[in-house]
Amino acid sequence: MSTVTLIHGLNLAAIYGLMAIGISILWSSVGMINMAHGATFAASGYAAWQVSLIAQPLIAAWLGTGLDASIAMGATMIASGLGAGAIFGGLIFLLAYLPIHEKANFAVRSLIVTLAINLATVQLLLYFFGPRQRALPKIFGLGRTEILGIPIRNDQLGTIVATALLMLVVVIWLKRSRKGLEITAMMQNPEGAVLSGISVRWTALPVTMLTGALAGLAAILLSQTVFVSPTAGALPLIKGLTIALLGGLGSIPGAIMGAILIGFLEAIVGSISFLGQRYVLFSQFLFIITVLIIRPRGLGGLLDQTRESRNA
Amino acid sequence: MPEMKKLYEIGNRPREIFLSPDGETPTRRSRVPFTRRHWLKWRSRYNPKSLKLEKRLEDKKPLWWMLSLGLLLLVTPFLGNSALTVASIFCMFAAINVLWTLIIGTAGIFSLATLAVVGVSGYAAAAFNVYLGVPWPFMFVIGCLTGLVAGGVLALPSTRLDGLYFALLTLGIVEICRVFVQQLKSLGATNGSINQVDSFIPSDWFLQREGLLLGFFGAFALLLGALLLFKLVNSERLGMLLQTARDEEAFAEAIGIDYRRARLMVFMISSAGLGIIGAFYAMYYRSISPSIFSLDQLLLLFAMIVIGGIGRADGAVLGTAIVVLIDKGLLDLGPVRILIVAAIMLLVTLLTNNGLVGAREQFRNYRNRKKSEARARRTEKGGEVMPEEATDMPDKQEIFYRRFNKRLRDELKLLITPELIEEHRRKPLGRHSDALSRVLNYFRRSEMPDKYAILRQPENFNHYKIVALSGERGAPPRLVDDRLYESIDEAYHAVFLLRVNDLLES
Amino acid sequence: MMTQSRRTFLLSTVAAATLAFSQVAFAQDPILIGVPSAQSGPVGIADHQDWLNGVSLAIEEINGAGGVNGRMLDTKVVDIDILSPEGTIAAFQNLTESGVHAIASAFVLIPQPAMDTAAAAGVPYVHGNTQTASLDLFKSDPEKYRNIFQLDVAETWYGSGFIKFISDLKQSGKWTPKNNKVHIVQEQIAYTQVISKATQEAIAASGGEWEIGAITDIQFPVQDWSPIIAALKATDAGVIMIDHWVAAELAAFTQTYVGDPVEDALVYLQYGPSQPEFLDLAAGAGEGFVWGTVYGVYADEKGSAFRETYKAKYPGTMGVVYTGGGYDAVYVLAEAWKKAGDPSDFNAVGDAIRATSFRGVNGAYTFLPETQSGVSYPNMTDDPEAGQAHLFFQVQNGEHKIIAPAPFIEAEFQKAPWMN
Amino acid sequence: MHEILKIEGLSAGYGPLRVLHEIDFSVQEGERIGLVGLNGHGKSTLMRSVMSLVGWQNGSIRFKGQEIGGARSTGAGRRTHAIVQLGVALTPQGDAIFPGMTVAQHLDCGAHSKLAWRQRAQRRDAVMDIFPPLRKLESALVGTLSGGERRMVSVGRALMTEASLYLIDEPSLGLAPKISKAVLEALFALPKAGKAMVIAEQNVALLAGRVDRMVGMHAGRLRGDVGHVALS
Repeated sequence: MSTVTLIHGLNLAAIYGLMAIGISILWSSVGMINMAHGATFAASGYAAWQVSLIAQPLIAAWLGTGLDASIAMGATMIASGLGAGAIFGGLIFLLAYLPIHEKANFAVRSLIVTLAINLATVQLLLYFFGPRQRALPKIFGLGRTEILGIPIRNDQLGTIVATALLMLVVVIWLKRSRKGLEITAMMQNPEGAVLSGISVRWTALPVTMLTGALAGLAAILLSQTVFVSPTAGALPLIKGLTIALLGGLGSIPGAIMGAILIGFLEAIVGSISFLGQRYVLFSQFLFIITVLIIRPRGLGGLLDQTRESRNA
Repeated sequence: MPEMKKLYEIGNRPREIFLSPDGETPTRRSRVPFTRRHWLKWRSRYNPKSLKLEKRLEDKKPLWWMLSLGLLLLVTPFLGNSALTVASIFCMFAAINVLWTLIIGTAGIFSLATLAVVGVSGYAAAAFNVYLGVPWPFMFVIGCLTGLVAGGVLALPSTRLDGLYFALLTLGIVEICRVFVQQLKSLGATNGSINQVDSFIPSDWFLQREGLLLGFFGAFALLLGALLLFKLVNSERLGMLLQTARDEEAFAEAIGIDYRRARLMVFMISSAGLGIIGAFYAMYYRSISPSIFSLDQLLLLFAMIVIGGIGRADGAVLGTAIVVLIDKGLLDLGPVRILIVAAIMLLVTLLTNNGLVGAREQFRNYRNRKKSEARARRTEKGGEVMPEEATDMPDKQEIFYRRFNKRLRDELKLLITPELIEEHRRKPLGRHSDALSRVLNYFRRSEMPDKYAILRQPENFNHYKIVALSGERGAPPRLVDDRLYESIDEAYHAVFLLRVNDLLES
Repeated sequence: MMTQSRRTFLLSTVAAATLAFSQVAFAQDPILIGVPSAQSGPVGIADHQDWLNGVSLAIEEINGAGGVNGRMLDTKVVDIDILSPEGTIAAFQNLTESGVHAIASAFVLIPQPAMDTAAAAGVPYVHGNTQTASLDLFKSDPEKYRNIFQLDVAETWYGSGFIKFISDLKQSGKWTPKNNKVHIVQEQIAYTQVISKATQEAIAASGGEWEIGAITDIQFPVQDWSPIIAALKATDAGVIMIDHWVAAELAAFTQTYVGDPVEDALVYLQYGPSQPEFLDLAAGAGEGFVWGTVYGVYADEKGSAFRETYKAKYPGTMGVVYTGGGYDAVYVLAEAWKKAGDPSDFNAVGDAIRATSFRGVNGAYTFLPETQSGVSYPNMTDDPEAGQAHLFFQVQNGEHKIIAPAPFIEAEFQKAPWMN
Repeated sequence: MHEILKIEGLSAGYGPLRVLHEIDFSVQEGERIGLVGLNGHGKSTLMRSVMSLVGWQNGSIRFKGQEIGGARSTGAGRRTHAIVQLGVALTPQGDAIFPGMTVAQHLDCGAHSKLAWRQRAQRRDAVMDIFPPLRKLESALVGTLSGGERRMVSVGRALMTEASLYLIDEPSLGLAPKISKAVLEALFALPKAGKAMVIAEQNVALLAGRVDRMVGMHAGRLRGDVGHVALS
């Protein structure tokens, strides 16, 4: 495997991982499949683009064009992506969780509501921003950096590092912090959680906001190589969903493993000359389906089993 | 002052449909083909008041079906070309959705690959026609067989994966179909679509008025076929088997119902039907394109069954009508119509339990729940019957029996005084005063469940505890509390006190 | 902003309409042009918006000058889903039902349903499909499709025209290829496949002047171009042809490519960069790339005038293909209506269009009788004024400059930043 | 003595089913009450309606003078966390606990107040003093424990914060006699000052003589306590 393929695979794994983990966490803690994750992705991209329009001249006037300015710009972009994603996550909470979480069949119901949100968001973005795609400022620059003698494109390096850092923070936060404990409690037994003084309603809000923020970050990072458009979220959504499924819905390690596998699969299939790019999607879905038929609970999925046994 | 009495109207007889046959001529009823069911569900009975024979229509739904489908069939041919096309699209999509309902509702398999089955079969039929020269009537056969095979392939993982997992997996399968067709080299020149497909519509008529009419009648026949299939599967043997398995899989299995097999059967049958629709689709448009595998199209179809209500044929048809009218009929609105569809979807999901067709039932349930909650708060055990409760009671004697008991208790409550209790304490058995006799007589007549009894302790001859009888054969009595009584009289009195306590509390 | 432009457009049409009404009050109903325009679907929205802008501009001009035979022009716009046959049919039927006098469409992806619906109504239908499939369909039944016209040529010329272009460029001495290899990166849709095939045939016919270096397959959506760049570097060809159609992804390609270019290679991006977003998205990385279109707005006197009016009305970067296309389409129709008299006599109008000889901003329109499509210069004719020029552009100083063919040149070919 | 809990006219049920019939009940500070009665007669429902976890309820429930009941027909569990935070701890029947957590994490879940969260290490220690077998299981997954150990964890979770009213539902259910005795012993050993405890139990013998008061529950009404004492 060449180094280009390796880096490419890691880069893809990072972005898919961000999407898949969000979907996975949301499913396991709140019990909803968020089909509006793609809409969150697209909306965050547009929000960041709008912010960049305002912030670029301001930062240029204040810091000039040096390294400071590009760091400030990068921080602004990431912050606006995270923020917009979190706000959109809050919106999903308000529309797809709060009114229906006590009703029967919440899983299917929320799936449908988020689908409707997705449909509406794409059309609204199209209406307000038009069909033209938009470019975000290159927060990592266009150059390349040599690490251990391997030349890596800055955006790839930035994506890999930023994702790895953020995932580490999220995993540690979920494991160590009090909110994380509350989320875990809610994942495993909502009634037990209320009896421990945890409000299920208000613990769901940070979860939706967190997963929204992850999608927002993915949007910023992916927009370093492609551009922001109203329908940009569709593919990351489908890939995120299937990877979350591959990892076993609800399992964070499973999702990370699934993202890495799929990322490398894409990179390797793409680099094999007789297969090439056109078989990438095909081979990915085939792989996922095969794995799921052999292991119906995906790579992880222990958590979900415990969930099932409780419901039974 | 005269008391104003509010009269409750009981039942909804004015809205029923009655026939009054003379009772001499035998009734003739035709059956739905291939089933033992009748088209309309007439039930005869004698009116208890007039003692006349009357036939009541138990289920008014078939009437509505006939009315609406007949209207569609009669009115559409007089509409303009684009309305005709919209009606045909409606029929096709409704047929797809009815079969999809069979898969999701009856079989309980949450598959999102419905359009993929339609697409794959359409492609197969079109390919056989265009590349191998198979004449068009055989396209239906090919579509049907392909649908069957596709259904079989899809059904395999459904036994291993459950619910949402399978749904998401089928989403992946749809993507595979789309990508596969798009990258087929042999279809490259046409963007993955197969064109110039032969059709039941003669090519001179294609998209002309005659062709459109023929197409509409074909699509209408397709819809009728789909509805018949739905009826056949859903309310005959297979559907019945699956209904038992819906709530209690383990129970169904225990009594020997192979619900997995039944599910797969339903899945395969529906897939074969979808295959025929696929072949029809390719013929209707004389071409088939990869957009049939697109996520947007799938979501729109899903929106249809969601808006109508998952699991019911009328829901599928109603939802299709609404969405197709908005999406294809209101083209002039532009992108706003997608927003309208999304908004309807959102509202329906947020407000109703199962789509628009379930709204009526949901409202009734809500009203009943509120009524019974309120009733539950007001009534006490053995208390008098509330007026709105009375309408639900088939045995009207019960109402008077409970009213009598309530009055009796009210009388007896007045008799209970400390003197009376003291009298019983002194002499639990033997001759009593009139008041005490009345009270004790009432106690003796009480029902067996929860009746108190005295249990002698096996380890200690002179020790007694109080138990309550279960009232059921085989179920042992249970201890009321842990008090121990040293003499039988003391125990008698304790039972008396418990009963007085119950009486006063009721 | 789009909303603004839409609003101003609405206001202006309303204003124009009221003006027209007061002038020829109670005269006659306007002549209706149906424009199927993708507004909600996933693809084609940008091009269709360009086309609609061009149409509106032309109608405004014609109405300002008194209309056609005293009648004003008006549009009826419907949303179209160009990906599915039912979406296409629904839109076209809606137009024919509402009594339009002609349909002017930028393009549809599945031509058959569109052409059949239009043919069923007999309404004149002019389009810029740029597809062999449309022409084949016409040839299959010229009588049925008699009123259907493709304004431009088939996409095959993108391939053969490109080989002709690099041969000419080599001969002119402005550029010397480092080797004779052509590396083709092809997408999978019909359009790009046909172009790739035509290019390969032209290379084979060049008698060894060019040879195929490698062919790499890609599939929309391309999220990361780095594997492609790696393949390009491995082949190290003198000419690279990116046979892809999505402007945004081509812009992403330029950004990746500039970071790690194949030295000295001439990179041809086919048609995608014509879309207005390309330059904005490439953000400077597009410098030096070459692209072409068989159907583009000239930079001559007429073309420049159009560009200025267009930019005044629709500020921002302008698309250079379908803007002029929509504009010309209305003029072609207007000419025909002037000649035929009654716009409701579809066959008379069709005959008039068939006899058209009109010079628009995208070149000259004459319809070949066997296909009812345009003529390409210099691929099919040597007379610059007898057809639409196959224009080649190079991005120079952040602007598209025409570098070929001969009489329409704006600027000379320049070395790209990665050329020594 | 202070009145910790006062229930007046409480009716509760699920949908059309009414389980509790106008119950009046009160708990004093320092009291330990046994709530006895057979399965299905409303013991758990009474506890759950205090926590606002039943389908609908009607009537007044006052906790230290503060109204936590009232009429309510949907939204079960919506107010529960606030009631818990006021100082009512319920150990639910069976194993309604978090199977995928370690014992330590599980205990931490009970420490919902700010103070308790800060002192969670000490408090865990205190719980483990009460239930010594848990000490060596600290990092074991709760799902892998035996029934008795799980019950200890479940009760231990309720003990993590400074609740003033403990509602323990069926601590002996499904356990071997020896183990259920041990669990109950640990409960009885807890200090009484300022707190109160209600233990629901089917097995009357287990509680005999160890509680201050025993209240029978039958067909959704309270028995025993009120009846005998008041009238005889």
